[in-house]
Formats: sequence, C-alpha cells, structure tokens
Amino acid sequence: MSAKLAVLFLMMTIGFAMPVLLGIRGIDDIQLPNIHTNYQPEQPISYSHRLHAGYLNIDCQYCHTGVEESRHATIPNLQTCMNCHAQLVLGQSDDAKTNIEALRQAWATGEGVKWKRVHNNPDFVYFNHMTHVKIAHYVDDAGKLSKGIDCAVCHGDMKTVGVAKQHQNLTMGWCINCHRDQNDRQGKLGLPKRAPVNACDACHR
Amino acid sequence: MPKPPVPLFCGVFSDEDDTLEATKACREAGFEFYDVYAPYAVHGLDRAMGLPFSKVTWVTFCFGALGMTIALSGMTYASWWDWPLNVGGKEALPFPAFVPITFELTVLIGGVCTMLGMFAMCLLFPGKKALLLHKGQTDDKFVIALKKGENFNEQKAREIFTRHHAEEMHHRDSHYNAADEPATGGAA
Amino acid sequence: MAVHVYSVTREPLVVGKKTLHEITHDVCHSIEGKPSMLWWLGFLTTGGIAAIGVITMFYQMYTGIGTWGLNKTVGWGFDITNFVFWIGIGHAGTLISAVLFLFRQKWRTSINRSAEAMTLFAVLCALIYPTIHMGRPWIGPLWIAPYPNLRGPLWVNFRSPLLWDVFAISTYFTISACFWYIGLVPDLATVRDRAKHWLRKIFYGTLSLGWNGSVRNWNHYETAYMIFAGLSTPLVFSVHTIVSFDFATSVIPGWHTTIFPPYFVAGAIFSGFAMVLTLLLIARKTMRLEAYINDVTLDNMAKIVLLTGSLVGLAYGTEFFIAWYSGSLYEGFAFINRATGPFAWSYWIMVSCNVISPQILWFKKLRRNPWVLFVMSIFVNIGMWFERFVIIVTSLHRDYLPSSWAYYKLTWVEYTELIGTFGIFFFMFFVFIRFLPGIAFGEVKGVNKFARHDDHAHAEVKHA
Amino acid sequence: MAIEIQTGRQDDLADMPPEMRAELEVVSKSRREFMQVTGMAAMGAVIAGCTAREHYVNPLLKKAEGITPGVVYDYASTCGGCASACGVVMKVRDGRPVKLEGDRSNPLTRGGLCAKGQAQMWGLYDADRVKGARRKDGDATWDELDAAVTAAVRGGGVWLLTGTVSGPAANAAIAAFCARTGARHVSYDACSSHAVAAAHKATHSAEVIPHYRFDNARVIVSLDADFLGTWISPVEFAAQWAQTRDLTGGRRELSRHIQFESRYSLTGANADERFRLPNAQRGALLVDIANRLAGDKRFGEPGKHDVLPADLDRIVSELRAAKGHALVVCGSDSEEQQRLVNWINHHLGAYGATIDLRNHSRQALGNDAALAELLKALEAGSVKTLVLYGVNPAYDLPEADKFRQALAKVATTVAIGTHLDETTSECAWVAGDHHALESWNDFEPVRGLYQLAQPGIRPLYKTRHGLQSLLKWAGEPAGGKDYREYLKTFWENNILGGLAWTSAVERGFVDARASVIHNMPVMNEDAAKAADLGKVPAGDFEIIAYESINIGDGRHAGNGWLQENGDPLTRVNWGNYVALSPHTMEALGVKEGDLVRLTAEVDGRQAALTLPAVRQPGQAEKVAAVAVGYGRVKAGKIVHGMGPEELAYNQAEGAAIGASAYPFVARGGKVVFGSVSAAGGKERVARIQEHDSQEDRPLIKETSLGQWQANPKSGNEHEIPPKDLTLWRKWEYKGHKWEMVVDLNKCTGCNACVVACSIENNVPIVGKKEVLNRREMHWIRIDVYYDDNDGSVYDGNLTRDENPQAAFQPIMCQHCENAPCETVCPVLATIHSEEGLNTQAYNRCIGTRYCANNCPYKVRRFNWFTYKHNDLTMNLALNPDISIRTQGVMEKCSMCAQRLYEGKRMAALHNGGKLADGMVSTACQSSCPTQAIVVGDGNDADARVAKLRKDPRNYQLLAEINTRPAVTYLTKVRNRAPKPANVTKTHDHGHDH
Repeated sequence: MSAKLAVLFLMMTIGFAMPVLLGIRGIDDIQLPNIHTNYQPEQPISYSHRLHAGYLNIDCQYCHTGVEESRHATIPNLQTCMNCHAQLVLGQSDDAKTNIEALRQAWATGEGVKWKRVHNNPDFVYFNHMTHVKIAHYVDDAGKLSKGIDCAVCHGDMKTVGVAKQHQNLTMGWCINCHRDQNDRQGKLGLPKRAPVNACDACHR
Repeated sequence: MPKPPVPLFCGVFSDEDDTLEATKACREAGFEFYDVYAPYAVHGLDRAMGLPFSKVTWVTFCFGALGMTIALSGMTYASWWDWPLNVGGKEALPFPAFVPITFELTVLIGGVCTMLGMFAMCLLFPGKKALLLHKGQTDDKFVIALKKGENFNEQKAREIFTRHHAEEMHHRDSHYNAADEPATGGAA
Repeated sequence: MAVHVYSVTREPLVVGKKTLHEITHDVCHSIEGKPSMLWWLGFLTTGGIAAIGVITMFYQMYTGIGTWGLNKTVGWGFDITNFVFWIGIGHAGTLISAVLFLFRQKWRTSINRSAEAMTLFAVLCALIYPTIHMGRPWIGPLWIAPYPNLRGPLWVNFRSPLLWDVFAISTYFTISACFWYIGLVPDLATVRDRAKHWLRKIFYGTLSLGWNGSVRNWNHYETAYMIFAGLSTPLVFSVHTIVSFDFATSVIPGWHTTIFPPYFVAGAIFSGFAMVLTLLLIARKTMRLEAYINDVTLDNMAKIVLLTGSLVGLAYGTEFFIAWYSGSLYEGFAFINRATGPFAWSYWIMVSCNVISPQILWFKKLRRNPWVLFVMSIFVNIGMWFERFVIIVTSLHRDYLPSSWAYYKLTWVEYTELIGTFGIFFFMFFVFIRFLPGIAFGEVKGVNKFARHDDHAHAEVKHA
Repeated sequence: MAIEIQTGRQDDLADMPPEMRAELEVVSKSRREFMQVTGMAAMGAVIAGCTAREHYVNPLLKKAEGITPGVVYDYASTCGGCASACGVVMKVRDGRPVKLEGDRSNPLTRGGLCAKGQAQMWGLYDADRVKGARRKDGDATWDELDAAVTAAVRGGGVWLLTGTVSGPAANAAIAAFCARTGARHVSYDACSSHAVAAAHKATHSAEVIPHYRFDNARVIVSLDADFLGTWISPVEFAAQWAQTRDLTGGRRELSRHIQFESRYSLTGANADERFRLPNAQRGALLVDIANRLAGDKRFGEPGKHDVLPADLDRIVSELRAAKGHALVVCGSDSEEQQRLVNWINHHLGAYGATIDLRNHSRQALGNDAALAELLKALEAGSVKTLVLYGVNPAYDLPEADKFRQALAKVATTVAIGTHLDETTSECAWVAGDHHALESWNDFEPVRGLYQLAQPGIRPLYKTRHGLQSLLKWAGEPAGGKDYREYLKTFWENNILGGLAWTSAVERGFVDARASVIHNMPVMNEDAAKAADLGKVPAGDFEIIAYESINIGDGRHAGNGWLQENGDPLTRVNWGNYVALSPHTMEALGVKEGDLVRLTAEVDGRQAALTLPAVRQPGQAEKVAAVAVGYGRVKAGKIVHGMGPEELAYNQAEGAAIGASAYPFVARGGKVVFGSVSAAGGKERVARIQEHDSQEDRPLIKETSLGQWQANPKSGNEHEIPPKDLTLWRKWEYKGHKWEMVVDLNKCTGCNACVVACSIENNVPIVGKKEVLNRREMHWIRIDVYYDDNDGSVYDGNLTRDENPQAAFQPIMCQHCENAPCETVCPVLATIHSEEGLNTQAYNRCIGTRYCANNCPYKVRRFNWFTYKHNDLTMNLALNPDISIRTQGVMEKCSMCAQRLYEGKRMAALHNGGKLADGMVSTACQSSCPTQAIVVGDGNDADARVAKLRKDPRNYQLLAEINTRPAVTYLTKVRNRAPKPANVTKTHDHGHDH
C-alpha cells in the first residue's frame, strides 16, 4: 500500500511540475546559450569573400550598398552580381563554374538566391549600420581615432574568409562593452561620450 | 576503516527524571559516558553529562556574516560598480534599498548553514545507519551507556542504575544495533 | 539550568495521562495503518480541485493574463490578493514554532508541527501567484535572479520591492522548511524504528539521517533549534513587512502608507492563527486529537486572535485618521472611496469579519467552544482575504487621474484558480498527515510531565 | 525572445503581386517557426542545436533605383481621406507607405492631419478590398467589364454620381466622360454643406462655399458649426483657430469664440462661451442677432429661444465692436438660415476680412438639388446606366432604402470603388479602384491651390484608377494608359505654366491663389429675409443626426484605428449611441446603456433606430443626438468585431457596429421631431473613460484671459514646486534631455495624435469586447473633464452640471525623472535613459504589471493577449522600426525614441552634429493640427520646449508627488465672458437620486 502511495505521490509531484515545463511555451524566448560565433552555414552559392574582397579587392560597399544610408547593410541584389558575371566572369575552376552557373540560372528564372542569414540579431534589436559606419567615432586598441567603424571590427577580416561567417558573438554584452570601452577611450581623448550605454531605447523600442 | 567496537554497559530507564538523576550520579561517581540516549530533548541532560555548549552558534555567526557580505558586496557590485543605471532618479548606490535583501540573505545563508553544520557536527547524513542500544530509545526509553574502561566498576554502575529505577541493564558494544533484534512488538 | 514550574493554576497541556509510548502510538498509528475512507475522500477531492486549478493556471498562462478580469487601471487583483493572503496564512506556523518557542509557550507543542507544515504549504500556494501573475512566466523566474549573463551583464533591480519579495519569500520558505525538517528528524527516527515495511524503512531511514537520540546530538540539536527560532522570529516579521513594502513604497494613495509593515504583520498573524484554528479544529475532530489540542490551546489561540484582530482594527482606524489628518486630497479620497465607493461591499465585509467578529472572544466560554471558534476562524479567513482585496483593488481602481478610473470584474479563471490553490493547500495537507507525524510528539513528550504531575496537590519547584 | 510578427490566414495572399507576397512570406516566417517550436517534438531539436535555426534573406533581383531597404522616403501628396484635401507627407519604406503626416509646407493645413486622414492606410492594407474587376455575383475580367460598360454608357441615359471631386484634371476627365457619353454628372456629400453655397448664390450670386479665415477673426460665433471637428475643412480651420489661441512667444490676446449648439460638439468644448440651443431655436436666435445688429425688426419677430437677452446683447455688442474681425459661421442645412448668416457677416464686414469668396473653398461641392433630380430620375426609371464613383449612396443617403430599390430599375449599374460596400455590392459591375495611396490624383481644395496626390506603393491588386476607367469607357485615348499620363499632360498644359512637373510633384502643390482677399461688394439683403425664419417649430423630441469626428460620414467605418478612437466628449468607441442630456434621461427614466428607440417621420418617410443611451452633459434638453457613419453592414471584417479571434466581439454575420442615423437626416435643414422611448434591454457601451469629473483635482489648470493678463501664473498659482529634499543625488543629463510641452490652450481634443501614435508605434487595436474590459492599448489618450462649476458633491461618476465646460488633456507617458514605475521593476526592464527618457525594454519585461500599478498617470499598457491582425496584409502597415509586443509585456509611450534617434542621426549627417530645434518630432506632435505639442531638447536653451518650460503657464501634472515629469502642460486660458451669466438653469436639479 505504502509503495503504491509513494508512487502516486511522485506522480502528483510531477503533475505539479508539468505546467512549469509546459509553460515554457516560448522556448525560443529563453536565452539558451545562443552564441553563434563562427556560424557559417552552407549557402546555396558558396560565395567566397576571400576571392572577391580579398584577391579581387572589391570594396565592401560595392555590394553592401545600404551600409552608409540605412539600418541594413543589405545583401546585394542579383543585378550587382550580374554586373560582372553576366558576360565577363564565368569562373575558372569547376566549382566556380557550377556556382556561377547557379547564379545565372537564378537570374534567368527570376527566382533569386535564397541566402542563409549569417548575422541574425533578434527582432527586438535595432542595430543601425549607418550610425556605426558613418557617424560613430572609433578608437582602436592602438588608440587611433577614426570616424566610422571599420567593418572588420565586428565582421572580422572578410578578406580571409571564404563563405560568410559570424566573427563576433553579437550578444548584448558584447555590444555594451564595446560602447563602454569606446566611451572611456574617447573620453580620454576629450571627445563627448556618445555611445549609448544607459539608454535601452537606443536598441530596444 | 571501521573503528573497533567500544564495550559498553547500558542502563535503560523509562522516566526522564530518573535518567537525569542517574546521569548525575554516574558523573559524580566518575564514570566515563559513551553516550546517553533520550527519545526527546531532556533539559539538563547534556549538562549533567558534562557536555560543553554546542559550537553550532559559531557556524551561524560565520555564515550569517558571509551572507551579509555576499549580499552587500554583490548588490554594490551589480548596481554601482558594474553597471550604474538611473532607476527612478535614485542613486546607483541606494543603500536603504539594500537592507531587506541583506537581511534576508544573512538569515538564509546563516540558517541553512546552521542546519547543515548541526547535522555535520552530529555526523548525521542521509543513509546513515542508526545504531540503537535499545529498541525503545526513540520511543519511550532512556539509555545511559557507560564505557567499560580499564577501571570500570560494574557493581557501582548497577547500584546507581538500580537506585534510579533502571528497567534493564545490558552489556553491549558500540556496534550493537537493537534494530537487528527480532521484532517483539512495536507498531501495529 | 532550566527551571520547571508546575502549578495547580495551570491546566494540563496533555489530558488523559498518556504514557510516552501511548503518545507515540497515538500519533504514529495514523500514518502506519491503512488510510481511512475519510482520508481517501479528502485526498481525492482536494487532488481533483488542485488538478482543475493547475489546468486553469496553465490555460491562463498560455492564453494570457487577459483571461483574468484585470484592466489598464487595476493591474493586480485576485493574483496578488491571493499571494498576500497565503503569505499571511503562512505566518502562523513559524510564529508558533519560533516566537512561542522563545517565549516558552509550551502549549505550542501540540500544534507546531502542523502549523509549520501549513506554513510551507501556504507559502507554496503563495508562490504560485507571483509566478502565474507574470505576463511571461516562462521567462520571469529566469530573469529575476541575479546571475552573470551575456547581456552586459544586466543585473536586476535591487530597489524593487518585488525583488525583495523574491528574496524574502524564498528565504522564508527555505528557513521554515529547514526548521520544520529539524523538528521532524527525531520524530522520523521514531517512525523509522517502528516501521515494518522495507520501503517505509528506507523512506523514513533516509529522512531521519540516522538519528538515534544521542544526547551529544541533542546538545547540538537544541542549540540549532534555538538559533532557528531566533532567526525565524525576525524573519517572520520581515517577510510580511517586505510584502507590505510592495504597497508602502509605491505612490498610489491607499498604498503609500507607513503603517503598512506593522499592520501587515498583525494581519498576517491574525489570519495565520485563524487558519491554524480552522485546520486544527478539523484535525482535532476527525483525528481524535482532543487530548493534545485541548481547551487550553484553543483558549490561548483565541486570545491571540482577539489581540491581533483588534490590532488590525486599530490599523484600519489609523489609516482613516491619517488620511484625513494628512490633508492630502488623493489620500483622503482613497479612503472615502474604500468605505463608500463601488467596492464598499468588500470593505464592509472586511470590517465586519476582521474587527467585529473576533470581539466575541472576550468571553471565555466562547473562546473554548470549538464550534464558535471554527465559525469565527472562517469569518476571519474571509475577512483577511478581503483585507488584501480592499487594499489592492480599491486603491488601484481609483487613483490619481479620474479619467482612468475603472471597475474590476472577476472571471471564472480567477475563481477557479483561487479554489484550485485551496485544493493544492489541502491536498498537500492530506499528504502530509498521511506520511509524516502530524504532531511533534518528541516535543509533546517533553511537556507530558505536566500531565503526569498534575495530580500533585501543591506547587512544586524542581531544580534540574 | 522572438517578437513574432502576427499573421493571419494565408489565403488572403492569392491576389497579391508576387513581390509583395514574397515579402509577406518573410514576415510570416517567424510565426510558422513559432508554430513548429510549440510542438513538443521540436523542443528537443531546438535545445540540442540552437545554431541550426536558419533564417533566410531574399534580396531583390534588380536594384530599385533610389531606394535603399530600411530607409524612409518622404513623398508630398494629398490626403484622400475626405474631400478636405489636406497636404500630406507620405512616409514610404521598402516600397510601402507606413505613415502619413501633415505637410508643413502646405499653405492651408500647415502640418496637421486628422485622425481619418492618417488612418486611411487601413483601407489600403485591409483584406476586404476589391481586388480587380467584379460582376455582382463574382469576379470578372477587365475586358468583360470594359466591354459591357462601354456598351452601356454609349446607350444614353447615363448618370455619373460622385462625391466631391475638386481636382482640375479629375474634373476634366469627368467632363470628357460626360461629353462623350452625354452623361449627367451629379456630386453629393453625405454630410452636405450645400446650403452655404446655395445661400451665397442668393446673396452674393456665387454658388460657392467661401473660404473661412478664422485666423483673421477676433470674435467667432458659431451656430452648430463643428468647424474644429467635422465642418468643411476641420484641420485647416483648427490650424487657423489655434493661431488665435496662442499665448506663447509674447502674444497676449485671444480670439473670443462663442458657440451655440444643441449637442455637445468638439468645437463647443473648445469655445470660450457655450450656449445650449436646440436646433429648432436656431432660426429665432439668428433673427434676434440680426435684428439687434440692424437695430430694428427688419427680419421679423424672433421666436422664443433659450439665450438670455442680456447674454445676447453682450455678444452682439462684442460682434459689433469687432467689426471687420468678426466671423459668424453656421452649420445649418437650411438655406434661409445661411442667407441670414451671410447678411450678418456682411453687416459685420466679414467678407474680405474673415471670409474669402474669391479663393473660395472647393472642399464640398455636393449639390443637393442635382441629387434630388437624380433620385427623381431613378424613381421614374429614366436612368439607364448609373456610374457610381467612390460613393456609397445605398448607405449614406437619407433615402438609402429608396435608392436601393430604385437601383433595380437601372439597366446597368457600375461602381468604381475600393471596397465592397453597401452600394458596390448591389451594382452589376464593380471596377476595382486604386486606393488613394496607390493612385495619382489632383485636388483643388481652395480655388487656385492645386494639389497633387502621388502613389506610395505599386497597386497591391489588379485594380485600375477610377478616372482611367471613366476615360476608357468614354473611349478617350487616355483611357488606355495609366492615369498618371493624363494627369501629367493636363497639368503641363493647364496648370504648371512652365514649372517642371517633377518639381510640382516634389512639392505636392502649386499655389496660384489670388493674393488679396477680394471683397464681393454685392449683397442682396432681401434674399436674407424669409417669412418664417424667426418661428420656432414645435415638436416632441428633436432628433439630430450628426457627423462624428471619429468615423465621419461612414466611409471609414471599417477602420479599426478610427473605431477604437473614443468620441472626444463621451469617450465612447466601437459604435454609436443616443446622446441625451442628464435631465432628459431622468425624465425618460433611462439610464446609461439602456436601449432607446427613436422614431420620426422625416421628409415623408419613417425612420427608426434602437441604440443605447449615453449621458451627455451640456446637451440641450429634449434633444437626442445620434452620430451618422455607423450601422454599416458591409464595411469589412471590422464591423463584425475585432481583435484576436478568440477574443472577438462576436456579432452575428451581417450585424453592424451601431445603427445608421442617416434616415434621420432631413433635407433643407428641417428640424426633425420624433419620439424617444425606452426600448427595454441594455447594451454595454464601450468607453475609454468612464469618469468625467476632475473631482476638484488640479489636473487641467484653467484661467481666464483677464486673470492671465493680470497675472501670468494665474490658474497655476498652486503649482507646488518639487522640493529638492531628497535622499538621492540628482542625476545629470549632460547631452540631450528630451522634453515635451503640451499647450492645453491649443489642444482641441481631436484624436489625431492618438491615431498617429497607434500607427507609428504599432499599437494594437483591441476591439469592443476588450475596450469594455478597459484594456485599450493607446499610448496617448485625451482625457476630457467637465468642470464642476456648480460645486456639486461627488455623486459616483459624472458631473451634474447642466452646461458644463469641457477641457481636454492629452496624456502620454510623462517620462518622470523620478519615475515611480522604474523603481519597482524587478528586472530593470524600465529605466531612465541618459537623455531623460523613461525607456521600456519589451524584451526584458516579464509582465509583473507593478510599473503600471505604480504609475500615477496610468499610461502603461499591458499586452493581455497576443493581439494579432486578422488580416495578413495589415502587417504591411506595421512600422518596421518598432518591435511587435507579445503577450505578457508592458508597453508605453517612448516619446517616439526611433524618431529621436533618427533626428540625431540626421543632425550628425547634415548639421554637423548640432541638433537644431525642430529636427526631432514625435508622431503626436507632427500630426497635431493646432501644434499643441512641442518636443525638443530641454538642454538646448534655444529650443522652443526649453522656453515653454519657463513659461509661467507651465505646470507639471501631479507635481506634488515629485515625479518631475519631462512632459509638462501649459495652463488653459479661456477668453471668458466678462461675467458668467451664461449658466441658464431651467430647473433645480441638485437633489440626490
């Protein structure tokens, strides 16, 4: 009898715990150790930054045109790719040929390319590329002041990376600590402390 | 390595006053106590045995102080040093607001560690086998266990026990467990 | 050295001249034999109610707080009312254990175990409400704890009374649980040593930690018990003080009141004792514990109820006086609105149950009549529930800007959840009295001397 | 936390262009993902490999020239919400308009935009639109429709019925259609102002509505003209009026505004002096005024009216004293009354000063006489083909029933419209029209001021511009091309006069008005005389069907933003009601919410409706007022309730919100008498404010002009300066410190800010059921209080005054420096920013609601549920700069943080980092027709906001609790009558009930 009761008791305990477990309905709301550093998904076309930005030395903003005017850096539209690949550049290696053929196919059919998003801030984070690239001041580790933050600070040196890859962890702590550092460094140079640290509404609104 | 068993001489009583008096008498007679067992806390029995005051108070004090330190330093660190924020126009270091949590953490850590410390001092832990010198010692019987040392005077012990209405007297050792005896009564 | 004073003027705490073994047996047989039909009935009924309550809570958490009747003006209603109510109920247990222990009130021994259990269950019930009252209960408990994180790290707001609540209540629950458990260990050892079934042996053997009644252990034990009583006493006062800070530190007229801490503590003791009375009177009747829960116990408890009830009445009066005396437009209105506004019915229920009904306890005869006490205790329970309702809802529903004034209407979800928590509470109580010794017989045995000495014809002073 | 974009059903997508569909699928993606995650099976996968969650980016194939994703582009355009044709700036982002704002450069409206104008975006995105060509019983191709309609319009007997069409090109297109087909063009306004034009034809030989110039007036007398709310061009009038109500910047004079009215209108609430006057007595009063002005009895003997002679003498002498600066306006539909008004204005020298007949208004061109002819022809069966363009006569004509029956006699009925409403659904053919925000158009609100409207989005569906359809059916060659071509050609030939088309488009208007207000000297005094004008018609109950400020004439009845807006005075939303004065209610034995039945014989037909009664203090006795515009049966999903499906206010299919009051509209301004009786039963009325007395609390501070001139702190003397006695050191705000000042003198309570805020900040609408639960989500609300100047005691809810004065107070988050809400949040979800704002991080919020409880201003709003849109397409109206808040999260006004940051960004890019005053504006500020709201950097001594904070009129709401709000108010100053003789108590009512 007691054994049965004990089992029953155990089951009731689990029963009470269930709503808590099921209550985790927004499981994706929970900040699991959601660090995506080095996230490098396989892309429909294995576009190489190393080749284009590194070897061919194409400027970042040739493709990511929005970076100086908009919140979004923007993924280039296919027309940008086709500027070169329509006629001139058809690829050297087999791999490149396949990829470029896929690109031309996407263009010809009008289907476009469904890129996998690499840097993915949550919906409630309003990061603005233009502010950081065009307006913000930046003091690097060597103490050199520049207007606008170099892409590489956050994205790493894409000239050495093949398929796009997340360089930093992009957590709130990472953002905030850079802001704090910059305020300290720029404060030392006599500049106003402009990077918002104690203002939620700078990013969350 | 289990300790070798200590030979004991036990007297079993059923009244707390008798036990208390017998304990006093044993102590006066110079017997060395192994332990005295009582089903409930009998006031004065510990002093009658000659036990010092428990040191568990120090555990409480130290851990309470630790709790207070953790609370104060943690809150100061978090809200003033690490990320001072303007919350409702109040200062980043609002000491009055720290009072409740400081108090609670002091009590929490002090209290929980007191309990753990007490169990540690008593060498109690889940799964420990309880050694009973008499089956009724957690019910209605009191047991005085005297060590049978080199100059143990059993006669004198028997005399004291009998004088104080001892119900039974046994020779036991410290590894003896009355719970292993065949059942003779107990619960229905 | 302890001094025992036995007096003819004192009435026995345990009647019927029980032997120690009889005491053990009386208490233990209820958890050793087969449970009665009555127990099964209670167990299943309360379990069913609890299950319905839990399902409703789940539904509410999933669908949204909108399933409650709250609105933009009244942001707290049943949820926090129930929370404070249960926390208040939870006060008597620790008070009986700790404060009465320190004051050497021996009559507490017969009720302290179940009162402490009641405390734990009430605090558990109370804890349900802050959890489910959150808009996002799936994330709140994670974020309310200060721990290093990747958000900056972003800590928590140590200025918020809600955070104090979290610490206060979790501390209170933990310390009460420890206190309760320490008290249980010797009794569990007794039950263990009486156990026949292997499962019971393991269960009670594990829980009793190998206790064997050694006086060396009793030495540490009693000191620790005393320390716990000492820690719990300020704790029990601090908890409701902190709960009252939820309101007292705010700016809402009717909440922003310095009288709240003592007022809340008195109210908590009041409601807690009333609930203990309710439970004990049931237990006494159904489990035939008249010998242990006797007229002396009832009389003493009734006196405390009378005292705290009158304190609460005084607090009501003081609030009105201060509201008038302060000359604050908003404060004055808040209290006139309490007594005459749309929620006046709840105010008058509160006053009649809490202040008027306990006044019958001035009569000794009524103090010792279990039926009168039972009915009165139910009244006080209801009244104290309404006290929290009055404080929370009537203050909120008409505060500073008349444009936002609103009424608060309850939905079935709120009723079901309230009933559900009562189900959970009594369900746990049923489980408790089935598996754990419901009376601290270790301590009862300690005061049993009264019973055995009460035939002494003279006052006797004994030095130990 | 992923803030989900709420989405509805997928099948709404079927008719959308593929680009838009693709975009929507991206939008709906997170929802689908959420569904997957909810499944317990997916839980393990999520926990095990959170990096495996893939998101996709689909860039466009081709670059859209000049458009960068994420950048907002402003386009000048003209509002198509009603015929007032206010200038707007369309904020277009990622190829779709996300917000409309008033155009500051527009010479008429100067930056304001009313609630209806802003909310018209709803009509663009809602899923109830006509998605192409239709026949009565289903879809059709454009070819089928064109063939059938072309044949029909060539068969003669064609009538074209439109609303007010003011644009020159549009009128040219209509003229071309009429010329080719021999069609007769009739235009009408559901709420007609034709009497004004007809009266001017009689008195000034010009059948036009003059352009009123309230800004030139020192004394304004309005007889039932709700010119701040609904009359002719309210946004423009409000801007003009506000100019005369400005006491900042050294101005020390106010205009004097006297209102005589039967119901309590928004304009009446803003008047300096207000008289209750049943419509029946209006003629008598006019005659009385005119006689007193003339000094003889030349207009006959005035009947008995309620205004005391002493008051009238005073007002007449004030008018006389303000000769040349006085203006009398009248909302009457009676031509005789309007003629007399013209005489009064003429006598007061208003023509040429406060009334401009030369640059006359073209905002209400409806011609009731022509409409009557059409109705007669319909009745007679002589109409062979009826083309309806953007009108809904089957609903909004008083004779709607008759019209619907007569429609059956018409061989071919063609409707051009955007929605399947009561009329279009009855027509044989429906030519789906572009929404106003999808189409090119032109307007001429005032003669000589030509405005352009340009599309902000590619047409969402296979619709066609209505005017293009007309041209096509007429066989004009322009009908084959996009209407833009026709418009451009017409403007180039007739209007631009050498100005480049692109610069006209860029600016949005061409101003060719005559620069001098030209006086029309001719005044036919005899025309102002009418035999019965002074007579007071007798009857039982006077029934008034009025245009409400929220829904207007009913064309926007399917608009959730507008339905959710509370009436400025009764604060009732989601439905109309019978407004009755408190004493009338007592006499009838009805209480608030009791159903009341109105019946009347109007123009020979029986009209009846049953609606709940609502108490309206200050309304004339024995008058029942009902708003038109409600009771629409076919206005889309919204009329069947709103909000998440499980919460929807369930109404029977086909049941409408409220009941139509159009049948109670009488032609020619006749007074409608009928009976009012309790119908038995009750219906809960949803209102967003239930208590309308201030309870003697100093919330809206008010003073009179005289007192203010003597003491600029008057009315504000009791301001308790927050003491600096504090436990805490004060925080310093070193950079910007955002502050807001609301001038209560200018706020008219029009609700434009409420809608602007809702659209800008993605504030959900919750529907009637949730409003009944008091859970509206508005971040800004406009409180209204009646003053208790009879000193009545607190009686539970409402003021007991007979003719109380009402005042408005917009309340949004006050951004307190010592914010009570911040202290109590356990998780730091709401803290103070270094720029002085009270910020709320939704993603941090766990929803304890403690902050809302502790907010003395009750401005915080909790997401009781997940408020998702019923229509997937409505998600296009969401502002991408603002998170969508999920269930269980607290939200509130952020002082438009996104706009403040955008302003700072613009300052950094274009102004060397110096934020000039005016570079930032909040949504409420930029929508306000009277510019009552000023936002700026309080640390900038040159900023207007900093100056206004030093104004003696400035006060903090609930200053004594020392919250130190960043939002402050300026005392309301009324230009009160020298001595208060206007309280006309008819009987004692102070007893208790």
